[in-house]
Amino acid sequence: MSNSSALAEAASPEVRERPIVNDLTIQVATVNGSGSQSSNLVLLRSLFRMGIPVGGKNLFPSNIAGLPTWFTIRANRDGWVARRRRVDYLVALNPQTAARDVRGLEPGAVVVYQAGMRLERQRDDLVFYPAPLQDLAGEITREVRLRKLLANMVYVGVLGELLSIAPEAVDASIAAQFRGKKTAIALNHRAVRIGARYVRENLRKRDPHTVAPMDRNEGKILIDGNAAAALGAMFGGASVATWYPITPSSSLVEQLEKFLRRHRREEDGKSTFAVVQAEDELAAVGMALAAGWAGARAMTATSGPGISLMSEFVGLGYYAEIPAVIWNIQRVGPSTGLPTRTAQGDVLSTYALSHGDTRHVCLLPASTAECFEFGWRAFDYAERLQTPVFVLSDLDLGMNIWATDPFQYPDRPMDRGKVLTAEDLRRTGSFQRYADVDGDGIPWRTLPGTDHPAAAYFTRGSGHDESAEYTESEEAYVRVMERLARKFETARSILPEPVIHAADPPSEIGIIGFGTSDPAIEEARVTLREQAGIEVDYLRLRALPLSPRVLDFVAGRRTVVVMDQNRDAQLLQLLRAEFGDRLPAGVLKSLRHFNGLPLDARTVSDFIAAMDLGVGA
Amino acid sequence: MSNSSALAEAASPEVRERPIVNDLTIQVATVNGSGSQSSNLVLLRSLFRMGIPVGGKNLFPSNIAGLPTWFTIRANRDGWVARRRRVDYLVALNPQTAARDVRGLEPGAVVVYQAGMRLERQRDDLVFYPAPLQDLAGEITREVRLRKLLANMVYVGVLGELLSIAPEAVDASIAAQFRGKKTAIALNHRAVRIGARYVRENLRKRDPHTVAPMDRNEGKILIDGNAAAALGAMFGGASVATWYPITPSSSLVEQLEKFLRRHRREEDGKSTFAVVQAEDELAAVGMALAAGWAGARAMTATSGPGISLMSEFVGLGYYAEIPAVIWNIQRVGPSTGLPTRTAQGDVLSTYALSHGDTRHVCLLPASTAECFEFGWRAFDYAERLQTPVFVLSDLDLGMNIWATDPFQYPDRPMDRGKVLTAEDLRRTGSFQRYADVDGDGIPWRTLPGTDHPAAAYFTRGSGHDESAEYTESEEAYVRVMERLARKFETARSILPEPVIHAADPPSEIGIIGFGTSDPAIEEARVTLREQAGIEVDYLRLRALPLSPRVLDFVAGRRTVVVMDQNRDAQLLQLLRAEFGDRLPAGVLKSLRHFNGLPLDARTVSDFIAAMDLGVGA
Amino acid sequence: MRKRTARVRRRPRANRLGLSARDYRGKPSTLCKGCGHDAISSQLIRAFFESDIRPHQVAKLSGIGCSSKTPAYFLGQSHGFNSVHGRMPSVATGAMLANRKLIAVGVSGDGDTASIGIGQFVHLVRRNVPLIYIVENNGVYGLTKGQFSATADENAKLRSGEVNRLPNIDLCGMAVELGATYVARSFAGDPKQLVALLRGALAHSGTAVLDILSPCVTFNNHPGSTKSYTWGKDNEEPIHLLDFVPEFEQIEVEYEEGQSRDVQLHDGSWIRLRKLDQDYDPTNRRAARELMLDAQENNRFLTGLLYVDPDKPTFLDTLEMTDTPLAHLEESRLRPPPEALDRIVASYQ
Amino acid sequence: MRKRTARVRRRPRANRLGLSARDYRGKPSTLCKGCGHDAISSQLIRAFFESDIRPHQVAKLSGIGCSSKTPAYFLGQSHGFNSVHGRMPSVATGAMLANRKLIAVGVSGDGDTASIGIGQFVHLVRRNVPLIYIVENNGVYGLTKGQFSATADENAKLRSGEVNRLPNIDLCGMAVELGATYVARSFAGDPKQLVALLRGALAHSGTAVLDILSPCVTFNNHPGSTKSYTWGKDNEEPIHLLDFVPEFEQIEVEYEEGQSRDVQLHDGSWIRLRKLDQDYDPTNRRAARELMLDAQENNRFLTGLLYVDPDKPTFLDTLEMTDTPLAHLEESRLRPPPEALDRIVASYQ
Ligand SMILES: Cc1ncc(C[n+]2csc(CCOP(=O)(O)OP(=O)(O)O)c2C)c(N)n1
Ligand SMILES: Cc1ncc(C[n+]2csc(CCOP(=O)(O)OP(=O)(O)O)c2C)c(N)n1
Ligand code: SF4
Ligand code: SF4
Ligand SMILES: [Mg+2]
Ligand SMILES: [Mg+2]
Repeated sequence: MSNSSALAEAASPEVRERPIVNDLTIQVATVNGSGSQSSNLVLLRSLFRMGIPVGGKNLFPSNIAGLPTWFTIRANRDGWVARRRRVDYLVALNPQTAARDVRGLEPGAVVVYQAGMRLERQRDDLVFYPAPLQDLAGEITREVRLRKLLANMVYVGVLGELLSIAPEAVDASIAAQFRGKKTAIALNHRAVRIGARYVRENLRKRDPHTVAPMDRNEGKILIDGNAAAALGAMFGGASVATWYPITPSSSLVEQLEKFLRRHRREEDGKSTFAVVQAEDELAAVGMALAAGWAGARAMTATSGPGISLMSEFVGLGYYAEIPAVIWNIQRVGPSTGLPTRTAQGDVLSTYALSHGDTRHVCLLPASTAECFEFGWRAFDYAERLQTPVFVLSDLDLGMNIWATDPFQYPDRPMDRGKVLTAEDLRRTGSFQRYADVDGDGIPWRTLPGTDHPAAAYFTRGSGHDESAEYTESEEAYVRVMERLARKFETARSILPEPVIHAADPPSEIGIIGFGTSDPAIEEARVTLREQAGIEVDYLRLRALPLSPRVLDFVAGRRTVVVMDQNRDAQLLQLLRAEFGDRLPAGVLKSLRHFNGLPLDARTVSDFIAAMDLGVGA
Repeated sequence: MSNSSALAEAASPEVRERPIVNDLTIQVATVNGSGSQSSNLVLLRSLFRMGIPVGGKNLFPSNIAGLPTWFTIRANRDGWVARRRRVDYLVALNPQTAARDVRGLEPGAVVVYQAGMRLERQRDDLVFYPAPLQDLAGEITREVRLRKLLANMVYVGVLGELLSIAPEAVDASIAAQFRGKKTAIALNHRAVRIGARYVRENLRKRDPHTVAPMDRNEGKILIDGNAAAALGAMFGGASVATWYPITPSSSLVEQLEKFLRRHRREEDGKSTFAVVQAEDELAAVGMALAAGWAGARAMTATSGPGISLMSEFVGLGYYAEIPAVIWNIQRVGPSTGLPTRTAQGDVLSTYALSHGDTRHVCLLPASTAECFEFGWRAFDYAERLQTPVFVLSDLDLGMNIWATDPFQYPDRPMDRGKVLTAEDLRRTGSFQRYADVDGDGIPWRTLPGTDHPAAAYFTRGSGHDESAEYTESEEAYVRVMERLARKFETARSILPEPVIHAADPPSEIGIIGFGTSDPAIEEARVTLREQAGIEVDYLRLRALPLSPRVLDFVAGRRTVVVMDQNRDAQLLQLLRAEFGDRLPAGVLKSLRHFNGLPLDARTVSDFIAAMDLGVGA
Repeated sequence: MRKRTARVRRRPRANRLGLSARDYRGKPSTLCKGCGHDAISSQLIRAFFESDIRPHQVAKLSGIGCSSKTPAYFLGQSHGFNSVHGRMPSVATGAMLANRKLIAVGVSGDGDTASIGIGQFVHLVRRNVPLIYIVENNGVYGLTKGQFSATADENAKLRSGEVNRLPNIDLCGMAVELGATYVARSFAGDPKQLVALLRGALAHSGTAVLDILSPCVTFNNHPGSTKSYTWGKDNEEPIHLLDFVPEFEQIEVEYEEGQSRDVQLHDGSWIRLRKLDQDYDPTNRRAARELMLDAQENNRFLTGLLYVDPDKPTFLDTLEMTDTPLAHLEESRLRPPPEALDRIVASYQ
Repeated sequence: MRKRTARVRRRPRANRLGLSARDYRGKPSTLCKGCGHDAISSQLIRAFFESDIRPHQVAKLSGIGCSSKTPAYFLGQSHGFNSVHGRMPSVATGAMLANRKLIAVGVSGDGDTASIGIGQFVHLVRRNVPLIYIVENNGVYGLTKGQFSATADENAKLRSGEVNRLPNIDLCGMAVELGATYVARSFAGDPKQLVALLRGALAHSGTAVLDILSPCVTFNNHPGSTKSYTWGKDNEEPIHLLDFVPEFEQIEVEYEEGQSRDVQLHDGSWIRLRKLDQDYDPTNRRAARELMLDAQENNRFLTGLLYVDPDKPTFLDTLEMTDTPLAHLEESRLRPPPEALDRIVASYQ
């Protein structure tokens, strides 16, 4: 085993002389509001259409226009799309950051830039391709705004030519991007061709990077996690969505509303949904809970500060046992923090949100496919368990663009949980709202409007007994609280189990993670295996409360790394708090990454490679 | 060692024939709003004046009038005043609950009640003393309201006579209770005498309980924790107190305002304080934080739902490093819960309040003396550490009445923390708001209004660097967050250390607790020692973050019980989350008590006595 | 346990649904004897009974406070939701989104509405969510033992002598300013007016705000209080006499021409306003604002229907939801078919 | 980095404190080029400069939003506090409690104030806390990319075609309803009026609410927007021309009798209102309410000083605090002596 502290990222090129095919990170450094987003998406989609695994990450500032933005595309023949520290191709369009951007490159990297910026003076170990992007765009139009926009498409042409991106792929991507807008399509096509021509006529290819068609994207789609979540919610039958704008969760409900308008209007034009922009997060969650109480499939989505504001209401939802789905698209805290950076910093606070003894079901999606799947399943869990269900996504998953297999249509009918109808009541005569009839801790409920004199019950956040009557009785309080604890155990048993990748026989080394740590962990496992001969088994959590399988996974291993994208090692704390002595001593090791950037594989592989792997190593 | 599962409560009478002196629990069962509170206080104070250790606990409903209320007085020669399950004397005044109250008594107990209620028919193993309380009061007045009130004082006379309470003590207590109101004093004196006379003339003493003067209260006072906290705050120099009414914290600020009006008005009648009833808890904590920011000693007080509502702002306080003191007088959650019952249910949620990586300093008072002490020290910690400081009291401590030694005047000048004045700046020329100049993680600050061009800085909850400039830089973010973690370590080292009671040599058995678990734990230790020969060492936490001494305490013991007044064993979770592998396996055992009543000693002693104490037992 | 709710005055034994007043009662009240809130509960029982509302169609919503407890004390056959402090409006909104067929009645206090809840009040009114919004206004926080609320009048005194130094918030004034569509002020001690206003509110389509002086006998009923029964009785100035005339009853010309005004409500029923000192037109927003300004400036306790706009679309109308309550939609209407997913997926390829 | 704040127009190089306009500037703005908020920052710089305010005496408070960022872009020598969304009022109140000598200027947006923050707005105004409360009103949430806020006009359209179906909240109307003491509406495109209103606000003792149309060039400046520059320019109707006359300047009789009205403010300075179409008296609350009602009903964009009550005591006055700011009190005035504790303890014996 190797103790080298800096393994290369998976499948990274060792030899610069040979062409490096389909393993490339492109970074476009620009200014937000400058309209380069379309060009970046065209670039991304062109590679995607060539069948090469790709992912796109936008690093944008918390403002609207004029500040530095970096869009990074990673294309990788082996399918790795986690963030990668190395940039191979820098498109330096932002004079504010160009010097720093260039300084950060590793030797041999490529810089494409507006001719005249003189970046080539800065270093002599890089490949510089200046191009008069503005002038080239000026060939198409003299109108300033449009020329600026088209200059962005010129660099697509430049890159396309330099990297041998298939022109048909670019053309098709432009058509997809500007869907139906003929003039725009034509102008952009032209800009791309002008860029390509410029390269052919003026530049000599001096770098080893190139792309070539593959077939890794058959049937795949490119989508962001929030869109996937929105789709999942729609196919889960979301009927009431209430929200308050906040980055990075806004685009979830905004896209949901768009989908619903298209697919959930009936023949008479009437909607089978209501999307309401509330006055704040307290109102948003209050509306969602009440809608869940009244029988809708209700949801809201928010981030950091919104989660904190929802705290009181969520405790009511827990104690009064009301279904609702709450998406927490995590961003960097505390407080306003870094609203456009990613983190897994709300694990503890969301899991135990609100005062008193509260615990919440949390789903932990790691991919757009899981955003879709948990998008619909969350309603089933919420209604089955009669409790607020959180889905903890994050900015990296929610707002960045991922390739994925098409989503699986729900494989089962909706689970509307234990609801008694008027008919049921005509049979039974009465019911007790908070009685544990079935031994699973989950009581039965009725919906307001149920036409039976025994249907009504009184919902409250104050002390209540099995009949939902007000009480201050010690015994009744304890009974209800213990049943709630039992219900939580039921939750534990029905929630998605962790995904476990273990060698046979199992490795002595393991890693536990969740959510967007996944791609980096998977990539690191391969690097470690291939470059250092270290086999790392992997357990990916998909829900809280914790599955007991975690204990089995930890047991018998020498070292298990717990991956946290937060400062305080929140997942590790949670494992310890919940499993306590059942965890063997000395096995868990904390790896924390919390600088707001998506996790990269090297952070993981370097850490594991540098660990003292103990006996025999 | 004994495994008996039900030890008697400390010093409880074994033999009914011999008189039982100064070991007595009186419970007055009545209806709230009926005016019995004065009588109960007179009773309590009379025993107190006789030099007998006493405590009074009011178990009241969450409404204003007409519902059952129980006031319990425990007098105990050995000083035990935790809740005790056994009631020796029941004063049954509430027809709604009398039957149940009588049913709950242990054989031999005494019932004093309004003649005609026929309670004597219910059981034959109790001592019944009926008295025509209303008629007796009718000898004084025919006015209905007044008669009802005086009937309450009649039972004081009845009990006084039955128990041999010193008449001078009763008279003096009445005088203290109705301070200055001559007619009221005279009427109540008469009512007491009428009650006593009735006993002498009509009842035969048939129970062994009696009281006799002692000298255990020399110099002591009787006070509730909220008053003590208010006094502490005033002597801590509280200058801005903002609040929103909520049980059981309202009486803290209400009493604070009263004290301030009396002791913090200057000669010209102007105040050196501002107390503001805000429109809600969000505003209350916002005002307090801003006042702390601007240099006041600022505080607020709240409970359960209020804590949840403060969540967002508190995260800002943590990240922007603003001093303020927040009292959390815990009540039973989740949600509205049981607002008039006690709990330690907010430990986890307060400690990690708000989204993102946040941690808060929490002080854990266990007595009125500590309420006073932490009342002033909290400001020192808040200003020294530049962070919101919580004080976690609870309803039992805050609203019940405790005997205590007089409070110690603060033994040191106020610590206003690291504040740079205009003069300092004239010397230094500039400063960096968030730089760790001293290596303790605590930066320097200036106050708004400081007359120097370099004094100003910009406070924000978004990403900032050492100069308080806005930044989205990964490095700056991580630096600031790591310094905050360092600052938290500084906090750990300066906060009140745990109080440890250990035998020499240390016992193999220990218990860890905090706050109002204290009196019950102390009583249980004596019971266990005296009745079962089990020595239990005791560590009482006084602050979070946890002191490393906890580890020393746990190390080397076979079993350490962690006492939690909540369902989820929150303190145990916190110990495990924070200390992880440093805790030896198999040692910690959870004891939870969460029915809303104050903890009693038997819950602790029975648990420990019933434990399998392992090898050699 | 005492029973103190709802001694409904002489009336027919059964309403048109064949239900008796008893079917509209709730649990026994646990409020203080004489609390204004109990008087309001009684009139609610009466109004729902007389307006022939099926109890199961009603949802009762509230925040936290003595007032907010009252939904437990009326309409025991209706679902109730006693939520969190100051947030009844969002809860009512959510319930109506889920089931537009519900008849929502929200009960709040002056603390619950004017202090912590003023934000949600503003936005509920602005949205015109179908809801009878009752503020049981006693100028204090009853349940937390009598602190001033934001509707306490300037210079009002507590029994302790404590003086309120802040101006009061006039919830009716706010409501009209915010475009509310049914705004009334009343008095727990004026059952006849109250029941007419409640029945009118039941006939109204949007938000009906009823700000009702409801004395707190324990903390704010002392001489000198401006929220006491005595003060209310001495100062109430009804701006008109009110009768509610259901749609199915013929409006009889019972009063002389010019002596009364009839306003038709959304469901076809009528509110008849019998003229007192002045001829007040509650459909005139400007007149309403002037009247309220006058009341504010001269501290007059004007009661009655201050403003009504029967025809403004409600929030639910603007959402263009299908008629079936969303809560009742079956899976086939909630989950688009697999083809829809295929089409969407294709658009992301 | 671009520098785009505060190109203050021709003016004396130094004010009476000997400071130059440069001393009143902040960091370079990061807002979109042309954003109305930057125009307001410029006028704030000018007003503070011209009113000879010492920068260190000022505290700048804000919530969250593009607008709430602006305190970083003016008065760089003043302490600033960019707090949390919608809670600037409580932060301003707390700061003033701690140090009553501060001059507080709060900047908020329409989302920050009229949506999440409306509750704190109401209570701040009700308390009359000394604060210049600026709402940079663009009808949208700029920072979260252009959703409608609660001040968006009914039927206003976003560029996307999205229509706002809810009536707008008129913050000036609310303020007057709540007893505010200085209420003005203005336009980022009308610097002269704005600077006079700001200087008037600086001379006022209580809360000064300035609701300023401040176009969002990125999300709400399209044709058809009712919050665009064009709309503002085309529709602004000043109710008077405004001049601010500091106390130390003689009021000259410059205008014909009856052509102007002078209102003396709390610090002795004057606002001169030059008559336009009508002779509007901003000290008359009833007139103010009528004017605003007219504006609301006819969708008129009336700017100027809508209402002023120069003499109403502020919240700080009612608290009867000592003159020394609480933050500056030394230990001897904060901690009562040991004898006080002894006396108190004795009373509990
Ligand atoms: C968030 C929160 N803060 C404070 C409280 C405490 N609390 C309970 S009722 C109440 C005020 C009730 O006043 P009001 O709405 O006027 O009702 P009333 O009791 O006067 O009818 C308060 C402050 C609470 N339950 N929740
Ligand atoms: C509690 C909370 N919810 C949501 C957000 C997200 N957010 C940031 S700014 C903003 C709205 C800003 O709108 P406005 O106040 O009108 O300011 P503008 O950007 O238009 O100047 C929102 C919703 C937040 N920061 N905090
Ligand atoms: S305290 Fe006041 S408001 Fe509450 S129940 Fe009693 S009388 Fe009614
Ligand atoms: S988005 Fe709008 S409000 Fe924000 S800075 Fe740009 S123009 Fe101004
Ligand atoms: Mg009230
Ligand atoms: Mg805005």
